[in-house]
Amino acid sequence: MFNTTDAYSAPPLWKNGPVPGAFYNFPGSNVDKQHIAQHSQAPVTTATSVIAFTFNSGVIIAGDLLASYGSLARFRDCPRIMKVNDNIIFGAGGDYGDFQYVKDLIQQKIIDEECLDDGFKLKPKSLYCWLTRVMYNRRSRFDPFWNTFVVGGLQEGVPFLGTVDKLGTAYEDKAICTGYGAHLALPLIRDALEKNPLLSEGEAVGLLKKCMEVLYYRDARSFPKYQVGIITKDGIKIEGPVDVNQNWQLAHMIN
Amino acid sequence: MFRNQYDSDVTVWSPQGRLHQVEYAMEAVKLGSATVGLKSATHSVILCLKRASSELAAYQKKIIPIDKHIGISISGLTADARMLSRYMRTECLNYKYSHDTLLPIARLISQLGNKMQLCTQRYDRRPYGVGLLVAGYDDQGPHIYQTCPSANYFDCKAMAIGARSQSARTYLEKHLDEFANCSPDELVKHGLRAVRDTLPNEVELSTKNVSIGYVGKSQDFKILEDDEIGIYLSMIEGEERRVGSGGGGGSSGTGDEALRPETGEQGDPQDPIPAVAMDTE
Amino acid sequence: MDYVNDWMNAAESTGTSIMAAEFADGVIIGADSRTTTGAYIANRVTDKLTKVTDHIYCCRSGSAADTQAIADVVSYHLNFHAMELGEQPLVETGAAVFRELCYNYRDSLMAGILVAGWDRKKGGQVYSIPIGGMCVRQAVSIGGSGSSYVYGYVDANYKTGMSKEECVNFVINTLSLAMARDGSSGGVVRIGVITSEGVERRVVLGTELPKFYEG
Amino acid sequence: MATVLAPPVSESGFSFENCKRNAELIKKGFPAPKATKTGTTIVGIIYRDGVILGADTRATEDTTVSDKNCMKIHYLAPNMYCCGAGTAADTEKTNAMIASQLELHRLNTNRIVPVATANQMLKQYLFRYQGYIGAALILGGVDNTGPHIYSIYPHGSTDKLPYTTMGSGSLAAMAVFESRWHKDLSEEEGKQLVRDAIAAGIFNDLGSGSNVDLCIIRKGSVDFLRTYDEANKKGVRQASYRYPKGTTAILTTKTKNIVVEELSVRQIEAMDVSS
Amino acid sequence: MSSIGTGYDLSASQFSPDGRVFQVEYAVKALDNSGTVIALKGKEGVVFAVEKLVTSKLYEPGANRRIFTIDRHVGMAVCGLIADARQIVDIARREAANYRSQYGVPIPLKYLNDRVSMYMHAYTLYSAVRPYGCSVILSGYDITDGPAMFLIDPSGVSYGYHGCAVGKAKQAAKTEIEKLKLTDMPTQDLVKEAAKIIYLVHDELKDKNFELELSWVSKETNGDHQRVPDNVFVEAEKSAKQAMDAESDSEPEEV
Amino acid sequence: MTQLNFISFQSILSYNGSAMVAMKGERCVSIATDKRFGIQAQTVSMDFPKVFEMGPHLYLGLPGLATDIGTVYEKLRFRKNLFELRENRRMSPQIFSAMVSNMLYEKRFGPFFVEPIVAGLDPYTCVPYVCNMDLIGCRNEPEDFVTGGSASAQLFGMCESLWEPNMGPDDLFETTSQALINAFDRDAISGWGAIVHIIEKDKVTTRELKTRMD
Repeated sequence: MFNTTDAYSAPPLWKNGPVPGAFYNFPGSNVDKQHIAQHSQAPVTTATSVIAFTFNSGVIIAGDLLASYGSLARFRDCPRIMKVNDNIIFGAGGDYGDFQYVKDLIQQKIIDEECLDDGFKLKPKSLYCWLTRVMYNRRSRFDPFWNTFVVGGLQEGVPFLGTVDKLGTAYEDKAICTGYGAHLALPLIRDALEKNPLLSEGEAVGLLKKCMEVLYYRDARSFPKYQVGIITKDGIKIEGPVDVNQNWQLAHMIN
Repeated sequence: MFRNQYDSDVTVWSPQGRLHQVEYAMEAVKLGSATVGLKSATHSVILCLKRASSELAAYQKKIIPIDKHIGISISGLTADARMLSRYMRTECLNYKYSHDTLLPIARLISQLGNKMQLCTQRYDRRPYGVGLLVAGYDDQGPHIYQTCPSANYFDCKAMAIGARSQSARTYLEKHLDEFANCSPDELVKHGLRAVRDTLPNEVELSTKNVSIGYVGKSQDFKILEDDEIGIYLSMIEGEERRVGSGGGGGSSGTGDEALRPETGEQGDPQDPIPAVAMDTE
Repeated sequence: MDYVNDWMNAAESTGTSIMAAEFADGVIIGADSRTTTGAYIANRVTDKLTKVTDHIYCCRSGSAADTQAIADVVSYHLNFHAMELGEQPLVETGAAVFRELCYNYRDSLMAGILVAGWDRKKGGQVYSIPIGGMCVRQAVSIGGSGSSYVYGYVDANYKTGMSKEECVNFVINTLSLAMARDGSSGGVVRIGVITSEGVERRVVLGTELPKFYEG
Repeated sequence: MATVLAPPVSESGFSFENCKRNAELIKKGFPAPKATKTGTTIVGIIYRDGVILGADTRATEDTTVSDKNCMKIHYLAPNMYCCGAGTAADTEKTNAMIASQLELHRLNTNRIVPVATANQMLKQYLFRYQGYIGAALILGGVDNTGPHIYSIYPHGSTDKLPYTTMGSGSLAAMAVFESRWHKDLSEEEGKQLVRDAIAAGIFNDLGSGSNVDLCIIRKGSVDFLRTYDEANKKGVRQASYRYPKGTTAILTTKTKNIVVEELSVRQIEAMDVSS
Repeated sequence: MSSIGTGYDLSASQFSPDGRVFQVEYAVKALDNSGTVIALKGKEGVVFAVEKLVTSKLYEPGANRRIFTIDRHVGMAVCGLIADARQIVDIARREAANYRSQYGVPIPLKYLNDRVSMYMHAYTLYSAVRPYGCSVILSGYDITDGPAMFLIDPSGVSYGYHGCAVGKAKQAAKTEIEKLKLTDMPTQDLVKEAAKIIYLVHDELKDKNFELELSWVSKETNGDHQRVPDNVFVEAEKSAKQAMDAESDSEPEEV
Repeated sequence: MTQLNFISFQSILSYNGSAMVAMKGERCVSIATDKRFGIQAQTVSMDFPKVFEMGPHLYLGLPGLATDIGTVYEKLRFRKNLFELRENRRMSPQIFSAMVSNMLYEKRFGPFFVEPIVAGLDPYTCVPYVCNMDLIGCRNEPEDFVTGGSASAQLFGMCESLWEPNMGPDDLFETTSQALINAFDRDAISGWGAIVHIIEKDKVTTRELKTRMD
């Protein structure tokens, strides 16, 4: 809202302060156009899958708390499920630094909106669209945010769920899983939703637990503590850390 | 008019704390033909009188669609209005592109206000010499906004600007309480009556000299065709016109009393007569 | 670099945490149970402690195919040797056979192996044969990708002449720490206690592992 | 014997005589063509009374479905079957070869061949070729020591597990197992579980498709359920596109009659061409 | 004002022979036409009250607010040309957003005050621009530093205050404020007093209609700047009207 | 040179271009091929044999690299004759395709660039048989039809929609012919005439089709 220059890239090192030869940058004059090319070629500190799906009255979304550094389980308290406003819940996988940067952008967006105090609240579809533009814009400059984002919420009271990846590819679906979740959890969720398209909140939580368990068994970058965010018309709750159920009896059967 | 040593630039304050250049720009609004805007609980309507600059010229278009939920009518310098409308259109498109939803009217107006203000503070610019009535509909319902060259804007229940618009405002104020529950048709009729009051007695409303645009709940902004206007005109035909008023000839008569009820306290002799102080609200 | 579909083409490997430590009456060997292809866990309950003879075991890390093949070959060799010899081969001998293979085929193998066992001459012994095919005896040795995170812990906590349970706990703690930090290690801890009596196998399930600080 | 009149029949084993030529072609910018792959979902579980193997039936050449109903569960021995994923020819031929060796072994030892023996043969064979033989296998069987499931990777590593999955759909199938497998499955439960696992692959993995084949091996008996479940049915075409006779313009027609002489049909045991 | 009209008062970049910059002084005059704004700093919060003159009944109530939120924790009340003031609001919001993105924490009020006053001051230095025709008051509450409030003049000069007033009736309002024991006052009372003063200084004869605007930032609001809740507002307005009635009964001639 | 570039980095299997299809009918099978032999975009011959009679009821199609077509054909002919001499019986199409498959797999790591098609009737039972395989001998023995050559993708589409069960020799001919000529119309490097063989118990009918020559 206030950012007339490209809001999605890092600002120049020194901005808005008195630059040499001038006391202040008057608005409308573009002095800070040059920015240094930077290219992220690979994610560094990464978070794994995000699991999300809709149920009869809302959206549930979860991600574990681990940020891996290669295969090192480096940071074990990195939440990546976030409340945006009363309408929107947000989850991210991929590079954690990029996620933090985008998170700040979104939070500033919300503060801007709160300051305007005009009764309008960002809706999930708008954030989803905005993120798509941001991501596509960055990848077109060969400097993508190395993330997959999941936006959930209530759009005019109806559950909404959409995702955007680092290339700006975006789609909406009833069930969205990123990373290994797409291979491991999505089949389970699709199956459950096919059998019962209108899960209750309780059933949704149960299904999610099962998914997180399978992911923990089979994804080497996962962690047995995770966060769950649920949005319904009663508001948003983000719970965690929740422990993954584990069953290792199998180990006794190997000889 | 008197030459005034403090009215050369927008960057010069008068000793009374006034900006004459801006005030002069406000006068430009009054040179344009009148335009009226009003809203009900569900719809906004803008109407305006069209003029032809000569017998051979076509009537000037004064209603400009901005987006499917916004339209404006103008009074003042048409060219300036076109710049502003282009800006508004761009903002609406950009917002739709990045947020997949329509730009809230209040935000558009506030951005527009900030853009217009820049021209009132730099010596290499002049204020936009045009007033706008903005009709729009968003999640907060219908809106009528008025903007001024001074970069001021007002969220209105109803408003009229332009030449001889005082009589229209008088009409609007008188019927203000009726608007909220009006059907769109009734709203248009009220609007036409208000517009009619700005006409000299000998001139009648016709499809040639009036245009109408409206927007509302599940109704994209639409400019009425001549035949549709004709139907509305026939509805108010034969009603007795308010006599007398017409808002006289003098510039003070067409002035913006509603905008500014009192002039500067110490009537400086050097001030021009249509002493419409820069609105400090 | 799409790290999501890496499992499609990657070979199975035991990105691993393995360990062997001498104690008063023999050696304790331990390993996690995770086998990965890329970041996919192909087997979450693998047994990486492979029997070579009744008193010699090896802990495998590196390419699963290579280390399995090596273990098979060495096992064949040593058991044949035992029959010729008429008695159990020495741990040192076992390590030498491993070293021979790992060194000669070092360009085509990816294997880091800990050989541990008990014999009547030198009691409990641990030999480390990392990639490249060198061989060295150590009182305590760790290996695999997870080991990098626990060298300090091992240095700080290993004592010679520990009791059996003391040493088992030490191994479990070390491996738990490694597994907590290394994404390529995890699952359960498998333990082998090799003494003159033979081998005693234990499993510590994922839910029974000691908990450490997890901030 | 090597004369022009009677050139030698080539010796067994792989022949590398074309390799040099093909390498030259690659240098000239003709990439080696892709062989048929079975981008597959194959699974195996142990249940109360034996093992159940399952497979989908899609074969692909690049992104083209080259076979809509291929067989991926191969016969190894009367008590053993083996599912194959990866390069189709490799899985087929590897299994055929091991099957014949196992049959010889069975005749030599006159006993039910242990599943571990087949596992050992397969892993040693694959290890020798360092992953170049692209066969990812799930070996299942029942011998005197009970039911066994092995998963065997192209490089020659093997895992012995109560349940396992392989191929491009393995993650989807594994998710089904991890959430529903338990030790005391009945045969019906086992079949349902395996079907669901394969279906998860068929519907969630593009490399897997068509039908579900099952193979149930108990002690002393085998049920090979080809097309256990037709997971995808093609819509039935309502009209016929049959062309009337004479549609196609013909330049020449030649007919060659085959004089069928008296045939003395001698019934022979059908040769098993799979081994 | 002996130099008025001598030609030394036409540019902000020009001193008069007696060492004054008249353009700035003239700009200050613009404030005198504006509705009165007062700000009171109490024990644990700051309250803004604005007399917003309504010049036509065609306007929607509640429009053209003169109290703004700059960031969650900063409020701004403005007096003078509202178009100019909105520009200042915009700048202040940008400053706050930039600070947050660069330093990761909310902008300290004092720092924001410095930045904004520097900005306004810059407009008093050049002939190419004119000084701003508005004054702004910034308010904030910090858990450790307590409440704070700053008034910035069109000249760019700013001071911290316990209580201040600008606009039409600033003199009368100041007199009223001086009667209060501000430092010990709880925020709830400040609201009532502020409302009372606005009603008291409103000139019924010159300006018929006005709307009262009230906002606060305090310990009770967790340091957030907000419009006062409806119930508090209604009560404050009621007690202000009652006080007015009582006063006009006793001293009718003073009005 | 630029003209050639558009296919120069294609698979070597498409170096010479070909379109081939075989279908099962009611007690009959068909096998059909185009007649073009080209070197990439340059057409060299319009009468190049790619389908070979291996026995009265047994036909072999060899789409792929022309040089390997010859080699593979000769090798197979030799082996087939040797088999029939040794065993004193006709080779059934199944056995023949097993032999082809094994021969190709022998060259697993240095393959011939052909993807053979076998079509025929069992010499004793007259049961129809069609089969194709990839270049390292992975057999595909479907119930309906097989395709091969650079136009195989187009042929897949044609056959999926045109083929139906229980076609007699005449219907089989029309269906096969239409599938083939319409498929290779969309393949620049095959076409230029076509031959269709319909194999029945007592006769083989070979027809040359009139096709576009561009």
